[in-house]
Parts: sequence; C-alpha cells; structure tokens
Amino acid sequence: MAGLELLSDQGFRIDGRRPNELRKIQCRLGVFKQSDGSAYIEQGNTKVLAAVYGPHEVRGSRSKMLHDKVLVNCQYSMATFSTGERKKRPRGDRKSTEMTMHLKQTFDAVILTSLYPRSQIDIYVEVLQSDGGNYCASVNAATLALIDAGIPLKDYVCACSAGFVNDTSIVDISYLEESGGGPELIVATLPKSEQIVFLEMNSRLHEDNLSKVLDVASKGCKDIYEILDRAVREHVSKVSHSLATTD
Amino acid sequence: MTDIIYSEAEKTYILHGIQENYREDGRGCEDYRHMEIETGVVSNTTGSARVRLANTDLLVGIKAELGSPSPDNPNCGCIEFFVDCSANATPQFEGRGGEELATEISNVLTRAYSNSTSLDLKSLCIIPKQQCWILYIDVLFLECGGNLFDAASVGVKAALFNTKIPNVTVNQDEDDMEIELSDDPFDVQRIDIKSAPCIVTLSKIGHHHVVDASQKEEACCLARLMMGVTADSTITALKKEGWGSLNPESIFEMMESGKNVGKVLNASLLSLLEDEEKGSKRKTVGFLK
Amino acid sequence: MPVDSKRICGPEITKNPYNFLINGNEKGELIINGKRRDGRKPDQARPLFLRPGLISQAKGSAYIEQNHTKVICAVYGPREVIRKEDFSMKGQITCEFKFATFSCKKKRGHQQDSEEKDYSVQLLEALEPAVQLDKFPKSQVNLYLTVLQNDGSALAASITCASLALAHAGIEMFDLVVGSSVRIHGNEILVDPCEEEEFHSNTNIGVDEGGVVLGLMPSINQISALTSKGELNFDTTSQAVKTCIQNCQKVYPVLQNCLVNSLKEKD
Amino acid sequence: MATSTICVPGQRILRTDDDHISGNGTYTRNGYIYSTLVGYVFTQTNDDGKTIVEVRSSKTQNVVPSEDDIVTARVTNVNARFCKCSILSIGKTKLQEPFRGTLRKEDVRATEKDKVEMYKCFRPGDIIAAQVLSLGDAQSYLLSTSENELGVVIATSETGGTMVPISWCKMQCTKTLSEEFRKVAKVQPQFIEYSS
Repeated sequence: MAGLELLSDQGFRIDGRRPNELRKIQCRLGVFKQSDGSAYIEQGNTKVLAAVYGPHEVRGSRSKMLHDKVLVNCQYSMATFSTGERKKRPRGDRKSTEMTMHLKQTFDAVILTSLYPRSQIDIYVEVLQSDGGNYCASVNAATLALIDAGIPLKDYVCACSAGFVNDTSIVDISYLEESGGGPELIVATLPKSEQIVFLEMNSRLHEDNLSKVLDVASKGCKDIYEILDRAVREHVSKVSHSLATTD
Repeated sequence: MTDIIYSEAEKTYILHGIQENYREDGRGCEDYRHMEIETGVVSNTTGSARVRLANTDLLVGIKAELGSPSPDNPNCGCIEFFVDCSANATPQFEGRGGEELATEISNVLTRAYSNSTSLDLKSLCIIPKQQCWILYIDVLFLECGGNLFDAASVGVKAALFNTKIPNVTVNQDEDDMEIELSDDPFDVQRIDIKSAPCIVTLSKIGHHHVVDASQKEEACCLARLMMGVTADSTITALKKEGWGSLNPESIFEMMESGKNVGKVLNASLLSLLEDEEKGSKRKTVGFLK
Repeated sequence: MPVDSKRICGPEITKNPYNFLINGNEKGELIINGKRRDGRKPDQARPLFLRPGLISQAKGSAYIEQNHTKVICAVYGPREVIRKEDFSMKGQITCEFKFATFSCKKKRGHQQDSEEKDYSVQLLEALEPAVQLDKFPKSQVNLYLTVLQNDGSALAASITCASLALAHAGIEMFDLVVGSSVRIHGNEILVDPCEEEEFHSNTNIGVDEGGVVLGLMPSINQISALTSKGELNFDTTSQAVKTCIQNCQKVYPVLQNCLVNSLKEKD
Repeated sequence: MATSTICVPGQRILRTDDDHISGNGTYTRNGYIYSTLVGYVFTQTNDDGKTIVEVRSSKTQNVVPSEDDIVTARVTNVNARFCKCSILSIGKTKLQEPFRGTLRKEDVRATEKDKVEMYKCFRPGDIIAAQVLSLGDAQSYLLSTSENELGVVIATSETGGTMVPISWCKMQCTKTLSEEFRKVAKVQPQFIEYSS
C-alpha cells in the first residue's frame, strides 16, 4: 500500500472503524415542500439531497415519451464546494453524466414503471459534500425520496461499496480508502429479494476474493436497509400522527 | 423566476391586501418571513452557511484557494461568485435551465460587493503581484420560495463570517518565496463582515412596495428595486429589475424603506451570527431537523 | 464556457501595457479648481451627436456620439422566434451588447464576456417597459449594440441609442428612453463621466465613490432602469438619481428633434 | 384629413375627450393621447361623429400575423394531415422575413372536410392565399383556406410550366396541357391589385 496504512495491525481503519462497520448514517424524509418527495442522507461525511417530481406529463420533446411505461429521468449534480478541490461545474462533466446514467438504470429496475405509461418521473440528486460512496449515498437518498413521493417500488434499493485491503474486505469505503488505488466494488441490491440491480468494480481483484467482497457489500446493503426502513417507518408514523391530531 | 400562473382574482386579492398593509401570510409590508441560519454546515469548505427563508432554501460554500492576483489589483485578493440553481428546487432548472437566473443573482451579488469597502480584500493578499487568496463563493439553491436575492446575500454574509482561512507565513530566501500554510485549525484568519452588504429587494405591487416578496407576490410584481445595504445604511448597489417601470417618487420611497429595512436586517444578522459563534457547542443539524 | 474555435487567437497570456504605467492606477484628482480634467464643469455633459438610420439593411438603426464614446445600434424584426424554448405569446425583445474588440483600452474578446452580458440584460430591462410588446405577439425584435469606442458612459449612451433605433424602426413605444450616468466622487457629482472618471470597483477607496446609471421615459415620467455601483450614502444616492433625471430631461428634446428632423429630411 | 404635425414616441398629442379616440400608432394614458411612433398625425372622423387620432409612420408598418389577416404564403411541405407554409406577406405588406404557418387538412375547405386529400390540394412551391385562423402554437401560425376566395393562386406543373385554373379543384399546365388537382382560389380583383 502506498504511504497510507488503510488497515492497522489491530484491524482498525483510518477513521477508526472496523472492516465490517458502516459509517454513521443519518437521514430524513420530506425535507422540502415543493417537491413531491425529498430526502436527505448523511453517510459519514458524504451528504446527499434527493428530490423527486412526478409522475407528470413528459417535459420537453414528446419523442422521449414511452408508450408502455414511465420515463425515469435523473440528474446527478455535485455542489461546486462539495469536493476537496473546488469543482468548476456542478454537472455536465463526464463523471456526472455517467453517474446520471447509472442512477437511471438502477431506478428503472425498481420503480413499477408500467403503472404510469406516457409519464415521467424526475429524480434529482444533489451531492452537498462528498467523502466517498457518492453513488451509494445518492441511491439511498433517492430511494427515500421516491418512498416519500409515494411512488410504487418493488423494494427498497440500497447501495453499498466495499474494498479489499490486506486480505480483508472493508465495507462502505471513504474517499481516502477509495483513492488508495485498491479495488472498489459498488453494488445496489434489493435487500428483500436479494437481487442485484447494479454492480460495478474498479481496479484489480483476484477472482477468489470477489465473492468475499461482494458478500461484505451485500451485507452492507442489508444493514443500510435496516436503517432506511427504520427512518421510513418513523417518518410515516410521525406524519400519520400529525395527521390524526389535526383532524 | 420560476413560473407560477395565477388568476386575476388571486392577484387582485394579494394587491388589495398589500394596500391595507396586510399580506397573504399576515405580514406587514416591511416584514421578513421566518429565517433560519446555520453556519459551518459543510465541513470541507473554508466557510459555509445554510439559510432557510420560509421555503427558500440555500447553501453557501466558500472555498479559499491560492492564486495570482489580477494585474489591475496586485495588492488585493479576489472574490468570485458562482450561483447554481439545483434541479431539486424545480424541474425547470434541470440541465442548464437555471443558468439565466443564476447569472442574474451572481451579477447582483458581484455588484453589491464590487467596492473596496465591503470586504477588506487587501487582507487576502499574501505576496503582492504573486500570491493571494481567491475566495470562491458558491451559492446553491435547493428550494425556491421567493426572494432569492436577499436570501443569497444573507447566506453569503453568514458564510463569510464563518470563513476561516489558514494563516500563511512567507519565508523569503534570496529570490525565492516560500509559502507555509498553518495546519492548526485555530491559527486562522477571519473575515470582517461588519461593512458587508445585504441585499434588500423591494417589489412594487400596485401602488405599494413590499420587502421579502413570496413567490406569489413576485408573480404580481411588475418591477422591483434591489439594493445592497450595509449596516451603516450606505448603499453599495442599486438595480431596478423587471419589465415594468417606476416613477421617480416611488423610487425614492423604496430607497428609503430599503435603507431602514436593510439596517435592521444587517444588525439582526450580525447579532445572530455572534450568538451562534458564542454557543458554538451546539450541534449542527443541517438538513436533519 | 464555449471556446472560440473560428478565429486564430493570439498568445494565451498577454499583458495590458497600461498596467505598467508608473502611476497606472492612481490617476490624481478628478476635479481641479471646480473644473474636470477635460475642462468641463461637474454638471456639464459632453456634446451629443445623434443620427438615426445609417444601417440600410436593418429595420431601424441609430448612432450616438458623445465625444469619444461612440455607439451604433441596429434593430431587426419583428421576426419569428426561432428557438422553441424562447417561445412566449407576448412579444419579446432581445439585446446583444458588445464592445468592439478595439473599443477599450483593454482588448476585448470576440465573444461576449460577463460584463457585456450584464449590460445586455440591463439594456433589455431599460427598454422593455417602453415598448408595446402586445403589438407583436409570438415574435421578437432583435437589437444589436456595438460600442465602437468607449470613453465612459457607454451603457447610458447605448440606452439612448437603442431607443432612437427602435423609434426609427417604427416599433411602437410608450415613450423614448433616455439614458444618463453620473460618477459620484465625494461631494461632487460628475455628469456623463468619461473613461478616466468612471468608477472602477477596485481602485477607489472609501464611501461615496461610485456611479449611477439611469434610464428615464421623460414624457410619462417613469424610470425604466436604475443601477448603481460603489458604496454610497443614502442622500448622495438620491441626489445622484435626481441629477440623472435632470440630465435625461435635458437630452430628451435633442432626441425628439433628431427624430423629427430625420423624418423631414426624408420627405 | 392630414396635418403636417410630426410626432415622436411618447409625445402628448391632445387630451382625450368624448370626441377624440386614440387610433393606430397612439395610446391613452392619464387622459391624454400619446404617440407611439415617429410620423405624421392624421385625424379621421368616423361614422358616429367622433374623431380618431392616428399616427402614421412613413416606414412600412411593422406587421406580424394576427387573427383573420389574409396572408400570402408559399407551401413548403405537404403530408397527409397538414401542409407547412412560409408566410410571405400579410395583406398588402410584404414581410422582410417569413413566418411559419401550418394549414391543417380540416381547414382546407368548408364542406366535405373529411374527404380532403392533401396531395390533391397543395404541392410544395404553390403560392396560396389564406386566412390566419389563430396564432397557433410555438411552431407556427394556423392558416385556413376554407373559403372560395382562398387557396392556390400560383402553381407550376410537374414539368415546370405555369398552370391556370380550369375548375375549383383543377389546374392545367399551359405547356403540356396536363391537369393537376389543386384547391384553387377564386381570385378576387382586390387581390390582383395587391400583387401589382
């Protein structure tokens, strides 16, 4: 490993986590009023806001309209101050475009698209602060926002990343661990049905270790699912409670 | 502005209310809506602030970077404004949809700060003609509920207050200069915001004018006057905006109330920021409230 | 930022020779013995030359000259809105303000920079209230302004020039718009500042240094544009606005005369 | 009645009262009639004895298509449902730049609308007289030819010869004598006056 020791001999990571420990996740649904659904998630120092609009009429050119299912439209953008070095543009660069595409593919797979033919659902993701795992946080935030908007989903989508250092798989890697050059595996799963909707791996990893890392990442997704699920239930009970009291 | 279409009846309702100094949400003509400010919300910036004014929501992040000063002004640092309207606010802002509004806001901010008294840019200079701090002030709109200009200026001022630029020591060799950055988080340079302006937007609705127009009121407004007002009630910028025109008397009236409102706004903002600083043990909540 | 790929650009980094002037940025006093450096009194505007209709292929055009500030404006339309996104049922005006590359001390780029874009918006806002937009629904009028030489007060001159061109084009207007600018320098208000008198944000220190630009529709007594720069006391600002209004009213008859004469000449 | 008074935009012409009405090129504000153009002031007395004040500019008037205007247009594109045209002049005024117009199948003629076949009514290149039905959408103005006086005025045959009308739905080439289908306009004398 170059310079930095990502995993100490005692088995702790740079930020003091154990290999299979997620960062602290805090989230909130219904941050904004104007959007149909919105959510905010903090995974350690990665902070993401997501807003969902729709389903509504297809905007812009009608040629985009799909006659048998809803058009899922995503936009991923990063605040110019979100990264360590200032970004020149919040979106439109290659990485953001790629991320936009990945988000679209992910949510195309989980939204019950056939329910809203000839319509459009917008998912806008805004990264306010980035410290690794941007895709994962974006997916998790967007899932919560979709739930807040009341859009029918097959299941939650939870995404989690994992790395592999010193023969140990580490889950939910931070920016520092991402930039170490080691392998990075990103997976988005449907936790209940244990299906994978998105899987990406960078850098080199021995075939034998793949399943180990994947297991760790899938486990991470399930853990995230527990947290998200709790947040959703809390939110719903709070909302229904306030509804009950206003009546 | 984000488009809202209202019926004539609705507009008349708002108009009549304003005539009676009673607005649709119960405010008087010179009252602001509820505002929440929190500083230091984004940890990897030099300074940041979040402002929520009713349902206008924005985040300001300031990043200080080292650069070379402009040749016109070799002894000063620079500030650069950048505004981004997130599509989170409204789908119209998707892609480049919010760009026009964003440029407009950043132009007004630049105008309000384009004088040598608002900020001490000299203090941002490290080596004259060679090195200086460039403050990138980035405003990110997350929700639009009217009066974006005022909210942005309040956010900028709060973020500047929060800005902590690491102290720099210059070691001079024969002809080589070396810059050393302090990594002690408390060995920092603060920015004096005492004379920084806030923008007050006065919207002319019917024969009267209001401050802090909501989105609905903005839809009824033909022309507005934006003023950069400092705590000493000097004016750092004026800009008439919108497709209507104003007669001279009403401009003077608007300037008068802008001056008064701006003074109060600046004073309460400063006291709020100082209070927050004192009780800085309070946990930052950000969007998790 | 789109890059200009059509032209061969000069070296990427060039320096403006004026930066090397020994007293480059300290220009000394603006007023000596109650006179400005070009010999004018503080409240004296420069002589004005106006001429409508010199660009023959345009629907309307106008040229304005205030000593060394020279602006030309062309008006086209009302024509169809090409871009679908710009569509609106009401009439529209577009403004494109450009400093000719050679017009200023500093070389200007071929593409609009942010200052020019800002001026375009200000011009548009100054003219929009004056034009009867409902007379050309679904269509737009395009204005192109080029500053041929900039010796201060370019925006004010452009406002006057543009309204003259619109009138020449026969676009129906509520009133002509007259532009005027002043420089505030301590207690003094300098009308129609030239380039060296103009306010620059970086060099001037202290309160009550700044500039005000105003657009007035004199006949119906409406202000269509008002911008200021620099930190000013409240009373100074109102005084400056009043001075601008007075100055606009002085220029207004000149504008009217010029249009009347041009019509007479034609017949 | 013409006067030699010259007006410029924003110039107060006179007070409005019961006898004076503001006409073209003027507007009323706070009880006065103002001019909106550079031009001469004209006054006209209408039927009920009121005087209309107008300002007429010497320039060709700025016109944009508005409802019920008779326009001359060139057909640029024909398909089964509609044809696209570019509007060349409005009434007597020739446009400097064309406006886009659309003529839908159901607006071609007043009767038997469902039997209209676009290809038997118009061909690209035809010059038609049409009426503006509505301002239409972002793309174009909506035109109509559902009157006897409206329809194809000038057309060329497949071989390129000029054609003359032989019935309300047919034209004949002067060179080859071949017949082609068109929605022919029964051109009124006043239209001929226009083109001269």
